[in-house]
Amino acid sequence: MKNIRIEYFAVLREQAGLDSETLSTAAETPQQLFAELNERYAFPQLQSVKVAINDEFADMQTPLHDGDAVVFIPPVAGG
Amino acid sequence: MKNIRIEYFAVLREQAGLDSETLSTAAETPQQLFAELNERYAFPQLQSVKVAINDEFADMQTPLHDGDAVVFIPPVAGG
Amino acid sequence: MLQFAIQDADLQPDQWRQELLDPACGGYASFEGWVRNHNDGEDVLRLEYQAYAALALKEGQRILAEAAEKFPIAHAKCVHRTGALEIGGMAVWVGVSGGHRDECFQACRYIIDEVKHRVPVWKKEHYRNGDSGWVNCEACAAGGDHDNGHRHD
Amino acid sequence: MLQFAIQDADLQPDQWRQELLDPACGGYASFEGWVRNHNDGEDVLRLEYQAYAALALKEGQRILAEAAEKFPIAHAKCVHRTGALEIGGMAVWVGVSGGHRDECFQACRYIIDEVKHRVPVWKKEHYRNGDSGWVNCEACAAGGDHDNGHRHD
Repeated sequence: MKNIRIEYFAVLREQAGLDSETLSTAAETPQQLFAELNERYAFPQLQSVKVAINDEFADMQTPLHDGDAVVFIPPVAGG
Repeated sequence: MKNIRIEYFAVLREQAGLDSETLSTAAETPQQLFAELNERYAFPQLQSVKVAINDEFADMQTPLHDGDAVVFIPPVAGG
Repeated sequence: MLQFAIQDADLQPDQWRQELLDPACGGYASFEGWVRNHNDGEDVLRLEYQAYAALALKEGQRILAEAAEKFPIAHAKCVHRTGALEIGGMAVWVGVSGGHRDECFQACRYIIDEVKHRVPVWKKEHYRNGDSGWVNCEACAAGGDHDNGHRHD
Repeated sequence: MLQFAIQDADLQPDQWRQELLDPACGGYASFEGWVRNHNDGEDVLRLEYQAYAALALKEGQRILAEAAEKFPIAHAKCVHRTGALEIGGMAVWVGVSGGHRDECFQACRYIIDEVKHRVPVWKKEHYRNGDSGWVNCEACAAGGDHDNGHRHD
């Protein structure tokens, strides 16, 4: 098990009902972690979701390490 | 003979040494009028010259009428 | 100067324009994104912008560096607003100065296009009919297809 | 609102921008032409703009009308300066507001391009070496070929 800090934004924040949390998880990748969170929070279906690990864009298959900070990024809509 | 008022701008004003003048001329068209003025003032050679009659763009072959106001337009360079 | 920023206070383009002045520059192009009173057939009352600031600043700065590499500009600055905005409010500002107008226009357009697609900022629209929705979020906004890249200015 | 103007006093973009505000508009693009300290390899000290005002106003207004016909913009304004300008001075300003950024950028670019080619305004450059010349005038400017459309911003 590893400790992962997760920060939520936009629709994910609204659905999770919190800004951030630290989770003890067996997930090996962001993909697995997102599936785990989705079971808990039942996020709305998104066209796409990207991920950032430690404030840099990363692949959904990147191995997660203990202490990583993860942010899932729904489709952006700035401007 | 017709009386034509001519206004000068930019390099033509500088070369003619005046802002405007009224000329009695036999010129039938702006083309002929420009040739007549060129003999008098020896304008520098221009890539092109356009003409306005009574504050609207016109053709160099447009017939001139008594009382017309004519402006010869060297290549523009705004902005 | 290449600078991307995010702020929760009103944008100040008149002030930032001064930072881009340069005696070697013959052109200055700018863009402002304003909150419209309608979108996708819905009357919009107000908007709310949220940013993942740490990553947004990095990505924004990368976009400005790309613009300066692609086009021979001198300076570029972009600032994105977060928080609540009323109709007519300014959500984003881009300013570019350079030797000639061509590179200024191209870089300015490049920056705003990339910022809209890549910088992690989200907006929630509040509609007259009481609904609200995060733009580009399929399941939460009324009216469906939010996949049209030209709809959100 | 579509308005072209010429004035002998400093341009006031901050003020004119306000005239283009519109709750139905999501975008605003603007361009400023600044006096550069060099052109064609020469050090420029100052510039002087002269306009054939009666025709310039008509032609400028026509250009704005064309822009509004070609692109679905809401408002556009363009003001050209005449008289003496120092380095860094603003010679021309264009502002466009519309529903989306695409039409704003395109109309803004169209307007400045057409204004530079069609509106009867001339500029005389005064160089550090003491020479001066009317830009685009073959025989009066030092250094010859002034037929390059991308040189004068």
